[in-house]
Amino acid sequence: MDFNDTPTEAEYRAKVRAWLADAAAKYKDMPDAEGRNAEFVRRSKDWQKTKHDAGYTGITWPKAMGGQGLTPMHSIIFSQEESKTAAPTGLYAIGLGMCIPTVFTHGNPEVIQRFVPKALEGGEIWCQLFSEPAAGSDLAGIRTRAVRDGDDWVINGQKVWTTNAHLCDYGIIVTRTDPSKPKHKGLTMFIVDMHAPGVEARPLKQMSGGADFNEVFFTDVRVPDAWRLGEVGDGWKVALTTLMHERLAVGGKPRHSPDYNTLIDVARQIETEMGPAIEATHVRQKIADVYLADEGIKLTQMRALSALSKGQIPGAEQSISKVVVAKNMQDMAAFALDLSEAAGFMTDGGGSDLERLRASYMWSAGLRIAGGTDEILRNIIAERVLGLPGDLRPDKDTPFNEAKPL
Amino acid sequence: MDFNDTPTEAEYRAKVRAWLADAAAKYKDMPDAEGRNAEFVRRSKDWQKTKHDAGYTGITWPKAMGGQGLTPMHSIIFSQEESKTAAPTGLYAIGLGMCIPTVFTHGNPEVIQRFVPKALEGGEIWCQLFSEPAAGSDLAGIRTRAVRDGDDWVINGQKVWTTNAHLCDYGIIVTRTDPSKPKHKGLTMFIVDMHAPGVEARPLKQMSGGADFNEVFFTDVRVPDAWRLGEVGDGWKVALTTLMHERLAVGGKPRHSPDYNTLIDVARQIETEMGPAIEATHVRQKIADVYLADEGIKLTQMRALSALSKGQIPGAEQSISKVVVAKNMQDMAAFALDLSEAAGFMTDGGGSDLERLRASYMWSAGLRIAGGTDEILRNIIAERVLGLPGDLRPDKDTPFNEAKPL
Amino acid sequence: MNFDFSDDAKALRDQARRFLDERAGAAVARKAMDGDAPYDAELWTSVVELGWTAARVPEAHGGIGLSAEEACVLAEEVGRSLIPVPFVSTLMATEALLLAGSEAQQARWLPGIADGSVIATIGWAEGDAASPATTRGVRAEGGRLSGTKVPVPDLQGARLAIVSAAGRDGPSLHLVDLEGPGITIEAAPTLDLVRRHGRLTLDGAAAEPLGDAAAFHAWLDRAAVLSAWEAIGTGTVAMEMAVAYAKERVAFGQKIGRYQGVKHKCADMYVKLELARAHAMHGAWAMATDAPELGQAAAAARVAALDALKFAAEENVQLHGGIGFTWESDCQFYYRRNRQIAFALGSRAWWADRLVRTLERRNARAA
Amino acid sequence: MNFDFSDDAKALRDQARRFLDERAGAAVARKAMDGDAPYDAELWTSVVELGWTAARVPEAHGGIGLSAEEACVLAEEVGRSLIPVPFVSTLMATEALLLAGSEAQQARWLPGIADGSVIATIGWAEGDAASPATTRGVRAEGGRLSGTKVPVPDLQGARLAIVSAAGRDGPSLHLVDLEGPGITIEAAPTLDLVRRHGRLTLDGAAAEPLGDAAAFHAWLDRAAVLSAWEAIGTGTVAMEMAVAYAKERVAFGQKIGRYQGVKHKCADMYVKLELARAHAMHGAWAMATDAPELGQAAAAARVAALDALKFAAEENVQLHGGIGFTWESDCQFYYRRNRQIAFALGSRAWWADRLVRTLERRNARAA
Repeated sequence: MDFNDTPTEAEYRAKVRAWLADAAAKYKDMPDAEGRNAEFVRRSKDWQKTKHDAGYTGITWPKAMGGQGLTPMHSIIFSQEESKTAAPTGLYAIGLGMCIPTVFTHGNPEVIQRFVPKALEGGEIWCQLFSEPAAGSDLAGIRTRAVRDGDDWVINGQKVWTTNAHLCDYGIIVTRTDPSKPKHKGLTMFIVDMHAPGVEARPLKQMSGGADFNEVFFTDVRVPDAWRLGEVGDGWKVALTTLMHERLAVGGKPRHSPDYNTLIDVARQIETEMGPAIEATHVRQKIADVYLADEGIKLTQMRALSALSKGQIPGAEQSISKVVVAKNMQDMAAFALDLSEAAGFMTDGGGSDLERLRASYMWSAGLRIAGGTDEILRNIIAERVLGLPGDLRPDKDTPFNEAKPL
Repeated sequence: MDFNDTPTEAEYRAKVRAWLADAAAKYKDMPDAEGRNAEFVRRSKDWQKTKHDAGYTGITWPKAMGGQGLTPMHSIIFSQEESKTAAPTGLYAIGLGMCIPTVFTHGNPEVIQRFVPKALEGGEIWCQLFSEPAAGSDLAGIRTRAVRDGDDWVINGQKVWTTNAHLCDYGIIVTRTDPSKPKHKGLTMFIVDMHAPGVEARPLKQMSGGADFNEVFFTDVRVPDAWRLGEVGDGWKVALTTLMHERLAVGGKPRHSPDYNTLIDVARQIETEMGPAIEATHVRQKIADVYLADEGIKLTQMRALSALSKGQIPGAEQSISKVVVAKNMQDMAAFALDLSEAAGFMTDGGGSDLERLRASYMWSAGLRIAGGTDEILRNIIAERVLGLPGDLRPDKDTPFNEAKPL
Repeated sequence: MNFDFSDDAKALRDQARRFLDERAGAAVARKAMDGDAPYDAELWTSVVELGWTAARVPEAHGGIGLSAEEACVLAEEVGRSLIPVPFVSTLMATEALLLAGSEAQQARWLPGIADGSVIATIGWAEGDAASPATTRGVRAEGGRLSGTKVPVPDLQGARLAIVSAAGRDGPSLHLVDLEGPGITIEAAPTLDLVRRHGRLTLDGAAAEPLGDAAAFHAWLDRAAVLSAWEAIGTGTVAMEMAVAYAKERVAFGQKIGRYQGVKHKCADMYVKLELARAHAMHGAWAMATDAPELGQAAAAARVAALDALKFAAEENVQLHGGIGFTWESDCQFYYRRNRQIAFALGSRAWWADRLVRTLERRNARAA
Repeated sequence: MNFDFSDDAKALRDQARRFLDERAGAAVARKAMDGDAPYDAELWTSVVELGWTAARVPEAHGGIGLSAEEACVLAEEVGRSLIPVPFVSTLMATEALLLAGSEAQQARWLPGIADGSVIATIGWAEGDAASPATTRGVRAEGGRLSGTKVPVPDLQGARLAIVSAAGRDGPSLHLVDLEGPGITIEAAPTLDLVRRHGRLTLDGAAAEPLGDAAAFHAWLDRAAVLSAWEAIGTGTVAMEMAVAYAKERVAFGQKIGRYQGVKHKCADMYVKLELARAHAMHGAWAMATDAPELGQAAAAARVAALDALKFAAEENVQLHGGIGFTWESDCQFYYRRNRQIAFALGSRAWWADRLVRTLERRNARAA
């Protein structure tokens, strides 16, 4: 048992590190660019091109698709090292991580030729258009319609929770093409031009204040049949490929989130009637609980990485991670804010730890929902890992347009 | 707002108290009789007769049934005062509280004449035969069969969790008389002679060690049709009457259970490396939690009593009470045993508080199940109080003998 | 036994509920959030006209002289409604005057409170982490106060602030006329975007002591009961919102309210709120009858109500899924107000400890 | 990265699993409960023959000299099986000898442990409430111990007891040959009816110090890792039992495993056990490599494992409903063993505090 790279991994890491030391150096002295502004996009495009030219994009992709044909561990090693630099990351995560693999798995040769290389070198940015107001946990409840019209399809409907939609050039979209079929059977997936007439992306403001996502409205948007991904009616199967790629990401706590050390620091600074808060046993018990969650998830991810390193597919670690991380963030933040009394409630002071804790309290409420609610993830763990039977699904075999919810 | 009796209630309480002071005095000096031995039965019979002769039985029953025609508050006042004496209680609780009201609501005149007066004066003891190994939470899943044979019915099957079955003379039993009907439709209820040939009551030992319940086996037990309660096929409706009487009981923590004061006492006696356990803030926070549950339930019951006192039907207080009480007992006991380290684990010492806590830890696991599991009670609260829709019940309309569990 | 509100209190509750259902609620709170006003002046006029500010003021001082029961039902209804007016602050200040005010102090301030011309508030917090019992930043010297109180709810628009200041036996209360010299009032942004808070800087401001340290603690208990009722009101509406959504939202062919994962959560909200209600009723009884149980009942009410509100506010967002996390959803009002009420009188842990101290003193007396 | 057991350890685990699945389990535990023997002698012989007692003993002392990883996998499998033999006690005593024993002490005891002729155990508890660090009842004077240790697991049948006694810097360990004079051994009934405990009364019994106070604490960490693995094994079987029942039991026309109230509980069992497993693997790594993280990893492993076991044991009864609460059901074995493991090395709260102390020391060093 060890935490070391294998010799092959170590060699790759050394190579990556050496390259990054030089290639990413220039970002160190640049001022921070906000995650969603033009400067950030410019820098991201530039950096993606640089990586592409050096052979560090599409690390796990087949060579035929312009990738490097390496293992997930290589990709993770690159990300780990990249994240230690100041280079801009994130803009291409969904496009290259989920959209383009779907495109090259299900698209026709022309489509692949047209979109994949351009995406890989960063020339075009992609988004994923799945969720809808009435299709969240139950993704197959999608209502956005696509109707055949000559060589085109005409799309009408609304998508939601689309990351970066306003910055994107293309997206992959799941639509309902046959409402007379049962819900999973009448779906079809397409590539859609985000600059096409009738596409409108609006920022979607969150409870926490920011607007990290979009709503996207489609009004008579035309898509050529050639941009279809998979067969007509196979949209659900195609969407599952996309979602499978999500599983390979080894998630965890959002970067820069407060953790048990934050709670230790906050507790050390608070003087109560009975002495420093850090000496109160209920505070200490809570620190222990937070450590168990924080470090337990990190260690669980190391187990997943070890499996990856051996060429195995990780299991339910992602689901475990999110169930634990999000609720733990909410509980820890509430506890620390309570401990900080008035200072935890005011939003204009109290130092950076309290700022992060307040943000964490707001954000965690969304994290418990995004990418699978706590409840859906528990279902997944129970059904896929423990083999328990699924909830009854009375609408499974009913034509979508005849289903009457019970 | 006050905690006082109304004038009528106060008058009744004074009368009861005066009578009890005299009538129950003799029990004060008697040695304790175990809940299930012959001496306890003898004393209970004697005391029931004494109460009956003085007009303190069937307090809420119609006068026509030999009752007093008074309100539930009168009954509660009598019980409150009676419980302050050493008089033996409990043996008739199920019979007079649940069985006989079902008998006089659904029995024919001869049956009422035969059984009700005798039961009321304590001459015959009754039990309730509902639960079965495959019919617990889902009571309508009953499999015990009753088949018509001339003027009789012949019963075969097994009941379980029957309180005091081995001491009882008669019972009310729910049976399946038509398995070709959907599960709720093919049931019929009868009175059964517990001394009849083919009835065998076996003590059912609990995980906690004692044997407070029985399994009862029925082999070709004959019951006259005249002892039927309600129409053939109406057993479910009749059973609901019986269970409704359960709701009127104002439950709570089992008597003599450890409570927050026990935890305070235990914590005061424990000296840790950092001083008395009672000074550790995590112990104090736990004491507060236990107080909130213990006293919160007591106060909730006072709200129910206030409703009763005004002639209203109490609401979901019983369900709330059991959900809170049982889990709180388990958590508190585990916490206190942990705090007591080795002393909490040994079973031959540590003083009476620890004995009670250990018993509480074992018993609470059963209390979370008996009379409706935590899960069923949450369903009841959500559906009956909050109006949420029920779980899907795929077997509801299927003939019982054709139902295939999903 | 009548462990229930009086018919008079219930009638007042029903009247308040009708008024607030019509005039307040999440949409009005959203308007207040988007605006700049410290409170909704028009609604405040209506609240005063309904006699709520006069409710607890004795008739001799121009009020109606209702009991603590009426104060509790009003606190609950106001908690339900999120109404953006300084009622709870004024009510808590009224309780302090009733409890500890001299005849002159009562005569000076209560009539204005009753007729709505005086908005009052209470400030104990001092920005850095501190419980109600560890006031350090404000000191009284020769009838003058210096230091800063922040955040003080409903400060902007208030005429009277009752602030705690360090004394020999711990903090005690002081009356500060906010129109006097030596006073600076600024906005203090907090997590609650509807109820506004301010920063009160006192620079030798004239102040009158309002009772001693014991009175401060006696007031805390009364305020805790009122805040518990407010929390129960707010938490109950969060639960009602979650339940309504669970009855309507469909996933996988069923109403999500059919799933035990959803319905058990709703049941838990109800259980927590009912326990809190039982303790808060105990508090209302103890407050109305000046019972020796007040300390224990008040602490229990506050802790149980905070737990119930937190759970209902958090899980209401959760049950709504993505839509519940949007700015447009009303879920955020309950989520944020949950932090405001949690802060308002000192934290859950502080009150839980206070509860146990009260029980220990009671047990010691009984021994 | 290879944060996983070695292939050797996994092979040993598989072999142990096969043996225990065949020879141990709840039915064997029930037989032990109903009997009088301190342990199952026949099974003990098999365990010795399999080389488990020799696993950690160096080859120089007649053992196999396997690593801590192998000890951890054996502890997990034994935890799964409920096997009524004194293996965990002997294993923990072995660790103490390995860690703190002089060459002579190791030569005296390890060969007997390896060949199964010496059953060994560890006693720290003293009946009244006490954590491992507050031994008060046993004192060492001039190479002799007096006082009482109770309850001591697997005491009856043991030849060697390693007991803690108060010293200048806190408790330290001592070797006691149980065949010597001044020793009384009696049964000490506990909540666990399968693993027997005893009362060890020492009246000037001969004893040799086994390391100092620091060694005692270093041993505690190692024992905590082993106990975490045992707890994970026991908890996992409780979960498996619950899951199997949920797949089979029908209520209201469906398998109860379809209800989210049931399946989410099973998922929570799994999540808690996986977190515990991650920490316990960290502990196994730290133990095998003598890493400075051992203190933190060991405390975290024990606390997480206790939480997971308690939850799985309690909710396993709950998921079984009435049948789970009967004497005949196997649920009780996990419910009771949960108390045994919780007691075995000091309580959850004590270890959680120890974890934070370790983190504080680490942070102080880093600062």
